[in-house]
Amino acid sequence: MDTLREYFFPKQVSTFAADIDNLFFFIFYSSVVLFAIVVFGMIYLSVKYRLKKDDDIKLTSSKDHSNILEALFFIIPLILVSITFVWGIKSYLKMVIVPDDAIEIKVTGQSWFWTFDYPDGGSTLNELVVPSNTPIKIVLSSKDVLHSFFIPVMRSKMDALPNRYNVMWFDAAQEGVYDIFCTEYCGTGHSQMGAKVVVMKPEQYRTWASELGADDESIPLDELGAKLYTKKACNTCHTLDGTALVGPSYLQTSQMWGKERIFDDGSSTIIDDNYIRSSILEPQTQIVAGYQGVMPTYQGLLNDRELDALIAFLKSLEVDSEI
Amino acid sequence: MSEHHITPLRTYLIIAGILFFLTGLTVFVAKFDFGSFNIIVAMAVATFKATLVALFFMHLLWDDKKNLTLFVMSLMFLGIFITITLLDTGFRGGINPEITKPINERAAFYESLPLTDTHGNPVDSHDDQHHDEGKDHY
Amino acid sequence: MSNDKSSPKFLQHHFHDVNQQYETAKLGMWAFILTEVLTFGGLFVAYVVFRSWYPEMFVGANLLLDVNKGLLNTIVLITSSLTMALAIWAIQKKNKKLSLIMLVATFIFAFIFLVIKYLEYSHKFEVGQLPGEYYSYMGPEIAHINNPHIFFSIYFIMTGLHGLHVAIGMGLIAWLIYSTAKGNLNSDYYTPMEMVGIFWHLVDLIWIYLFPLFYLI
Amino acid sequence: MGDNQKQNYLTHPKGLMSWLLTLDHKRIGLMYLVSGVIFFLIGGLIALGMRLELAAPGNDFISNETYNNMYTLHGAIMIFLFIIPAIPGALGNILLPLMLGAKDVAFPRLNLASFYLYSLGAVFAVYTIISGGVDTGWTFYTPYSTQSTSNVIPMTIGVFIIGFSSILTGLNFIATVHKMRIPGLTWYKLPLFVWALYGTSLVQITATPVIAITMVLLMLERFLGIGIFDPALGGDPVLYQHFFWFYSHPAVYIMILPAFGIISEIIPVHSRKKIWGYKFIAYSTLSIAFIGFLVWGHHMFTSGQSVFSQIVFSFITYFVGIPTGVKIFSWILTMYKGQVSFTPPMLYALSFLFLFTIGGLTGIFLGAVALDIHLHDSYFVVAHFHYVMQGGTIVAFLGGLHHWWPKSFGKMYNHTIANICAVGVFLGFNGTFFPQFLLGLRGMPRRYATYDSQFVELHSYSSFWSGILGLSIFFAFINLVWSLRKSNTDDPGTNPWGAMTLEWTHTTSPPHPHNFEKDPILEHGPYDYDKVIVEPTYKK
Repeated sequence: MDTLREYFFPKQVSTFAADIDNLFFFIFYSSVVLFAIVVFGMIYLSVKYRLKKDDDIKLTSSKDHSNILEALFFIIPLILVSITFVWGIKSYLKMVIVPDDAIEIKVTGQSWFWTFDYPDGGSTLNELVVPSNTPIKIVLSSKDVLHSFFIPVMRSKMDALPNRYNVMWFDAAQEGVYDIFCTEYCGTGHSQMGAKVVVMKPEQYRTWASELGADDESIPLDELGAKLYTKKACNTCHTLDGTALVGPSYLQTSQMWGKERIFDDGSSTIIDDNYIRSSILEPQTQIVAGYQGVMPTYQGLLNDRELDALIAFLKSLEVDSEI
Repeated sequence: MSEHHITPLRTYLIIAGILFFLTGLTVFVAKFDFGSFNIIVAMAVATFKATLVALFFMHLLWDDKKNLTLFVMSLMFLGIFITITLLDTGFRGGINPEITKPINERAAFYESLPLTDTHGNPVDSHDDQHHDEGKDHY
Repeated sequence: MSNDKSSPKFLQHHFHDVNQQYETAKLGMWAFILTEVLTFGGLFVAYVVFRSWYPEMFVGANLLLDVNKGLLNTIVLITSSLTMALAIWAIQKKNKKLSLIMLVATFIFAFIFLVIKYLEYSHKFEVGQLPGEYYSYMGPEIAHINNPHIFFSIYFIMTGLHGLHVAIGMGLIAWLIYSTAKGNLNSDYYTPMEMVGIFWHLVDLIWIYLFPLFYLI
Repeated sequence: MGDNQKQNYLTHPKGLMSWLLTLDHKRIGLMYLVSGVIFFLIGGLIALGMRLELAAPGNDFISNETYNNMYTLHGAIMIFLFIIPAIPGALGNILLPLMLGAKDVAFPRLNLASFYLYSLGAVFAVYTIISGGVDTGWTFYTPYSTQSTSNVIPMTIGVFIIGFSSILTGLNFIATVHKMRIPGLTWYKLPLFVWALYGTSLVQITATPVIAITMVLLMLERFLGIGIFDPALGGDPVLYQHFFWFYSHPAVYIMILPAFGIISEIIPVHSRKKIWGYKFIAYSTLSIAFIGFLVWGHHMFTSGQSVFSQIVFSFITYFVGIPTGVKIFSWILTMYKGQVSFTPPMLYALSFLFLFTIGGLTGIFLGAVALDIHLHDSYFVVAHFHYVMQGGTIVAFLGGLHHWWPKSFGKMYNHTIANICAVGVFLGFNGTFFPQFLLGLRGMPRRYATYDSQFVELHSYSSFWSGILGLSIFFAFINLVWSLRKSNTDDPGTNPWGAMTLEWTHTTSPPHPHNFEKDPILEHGPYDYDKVIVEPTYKK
């Protein structure tokens, strides 16, 4: 059973994962039995009563009901689905009733990245850090369209709605780094709207949380930029190798440094620091020809130094590619 | 087609008379504030009126009962639609109160709307000098 | 089942007799009424849900509607329903002239209904009580209430769809007037008039609910 | 036999206009069939394109935007232009009056109007494709659908119009079943296909108006910002989902009930055996149609609806499962002490039983709320509804097509090729969709243009088999169409399978323009294989 479980499911990390997997296997084995009866009956009857080559066509049996069999078909599935229903609801209630001592993290979906706001201040993008063996309450919302926050290893999922909160919770029992997916279709970048959840030991988490928000003053600008490029989810839409995804590649922009860029309304501008800065903060005002204006604003998500860092990183790309 | 039921003229006139009377009655009752009781009265009267129209004007009373069944079915499915939707919209936030209400209760475009008087013309504020225009609602 | 062996010209080839054709048409019409009820039903659900969420908004916003015009329209529509029923009664009694008069009266009442509706709408348009984002009325009665535009959205969609039905009904009644005058409809064959009648009473029936829901409570 | 074939609905009257303005239910059905199958093949090609893209993780052939357009169109075309109209519109139209012994449906002109509404809706859908597509998914969830810059409006108009076509067909069928039966054909003597169409029609006229009004509200939300569904204006996207699924869950039964009807015809005929539990199958059709209206919320288990309605929806959902289960057992037991021949329709019917049982059982997993939270919007759901929609409805449709083909056209197709294709469809289908159950369990979300490398093995396996599935379906159609050639003299006769319903026993193949040369008189029930021997007119 364990090998089958490992084959079917991702790891069981949350405290209620095992219960849900067991529910799955209860339905699975009942279904396998029912299915075997159906297939066996079908094959047996159709082969046993097949019309052979030299058989004559004759009147067949008028038997068309059997009270016992019909009662069985009714009662056995009824019992099975009743168990399933009760089990499903009991487990579900465990998943919605949040323990009182849970740490509350605000999760905001936005096309196409996740922002995580921690109780003690500070926030991360596309990387949720949580302590193990502690209940975590996730308060979800969205800034634009519907998203859905799905952590397969936690067996947990909830839609992020604009202008309304939704709540889910989990308690991770094992440290590690796991996938987060967006499962409610949200447009072009839907399949890239992934994130990671990092489960740490509680004491590790406390150190991490206290450092969160502390500035990365020490690192050089372009290295900080490289970090921000993934951390702030720029990589969802912009590549570094010249291929166009949702937005233009950083490499292409870098190679065009100082040259003219043409926008979809026919106007153009020279690519320089100011242009990059405004295209991050006010992406909707100038849209590069051939692309859709789908980038959200990063106003408030990046401070001055971080903006400079991204610009420095972008500039450095062309130099790198020449080597 | 002489075998079709012909409703007597008297019936039509009496039914119409009842409909007019009930219309007057709902308007009259609505002038008093009974709280949520108003809704119940208004809906009960409307339903009674609708039943009269369906049975007499639409001839359902004398028709093939299949037609009545179809009509009742439409109301039943409407009832299902309303009831089951209310099971969600009326019971949100029972366990986690955060989800009961929207985050912003007022749509953003109201922030840029100027205040107006009762004729829809923009005014600076709703203070006393405009009160004379505020009709009888205040 | 009627036993006349001669087949009248209005009997279509795939029916056995006149009665089968009449009953079939009526059943079809009632199936159509069912879909009509559920079409409006969707809007009633929207009304009920939003009213249950924001009762004070609905109570506040319905004060902006003109009860007198609504009441007048109710009376007009009930009267037109009566004249429609009488038109069918008259043709059953072989009184073609009375039937025509009643149909014309129904048509005129329908027109009056739409005129009153037009007056009501144009006043709302002037003061900015428009549906959705076009809403701009911030008069003293309503300025403190959240999202009254939703009330007006539902109001305009429901009364608009109802008004559309009145307009369609007018077209159908005009056609009835023409056919009755030409003698295509008579005491032997008045199925179309019966069908339009059912449709017209449905329009009345829906208004019976719309009036209290929007104007009174 | 030769004398009877001097006049049939295919050749009389002649001329293009006689087809375009026909009031003959058989010709209208045929026009539905042709347009439906064309859209089925277009939708299928789009699906194969998507599987090709998904064979490997990255953006290999097409961009995200193109993929999103493709999956939206695949869903919208398959559902609105093929599955919903195909069986009632095509097979239903051709067969219903024949099975009732009637000369036509109750309202022939309405029937033609319904076909043209369908065509008009299809024009809007095609316009949507040509002018750049729509990327919202066939569900048009707000607020994405109110913000998307793609062609949401023409597609919603198309859906709106096709909705009316569906309503008119349903209304027509209800009146037909009630009023057009020949004397003596009482409710319990009706073929079960008629019961199925009757249940379907009830759902069509009851649920479809709601999608019409939902589409209107969605369009108004885009034009005026009415604030009912758009959260930025005070609306509620979850309310949209209630509106949408109030139609779209019952729509599942518009798709599957006619398939049940087809299977209830094929199995007794090809087993030469009275159907097991006639009354049960008949009533369960109606009860499934009814319960189908109470369970729409199980599409919304992660939407944030109230806990109370989660529980209620989960509870009622299981009541759909039980009558469906008993139906499956009834079909199997029908073969008991019969004379089963493995003809192409029967192979499709058996493959339906296998596939639909999987589809139904996996529904039980999704009905359990706690488990659904993990599986929701994952490939498990994709696999589940393909097992129901394709493994159920389309396989039954193919079976029905093979079953009634000789009746409709008076020609018999090649049985060997048809059998090979039936097996190919079965294998290809399982190969394509079974791996998707595993993908879903492991957490692969649906509607992804690209995916994580951990899922690559199962995805490429699925893509490989989808090719076989596509080829099998394609050749199954070619085999059918090929049988129509002039040189094919394989005459099935009036009743190739030895069936008992009126369309086989009382009219020629293809049928007379007015269905029956003289009014049929009912001699036996639809499944009286224990009382009467009807010799098949076709032997291989």
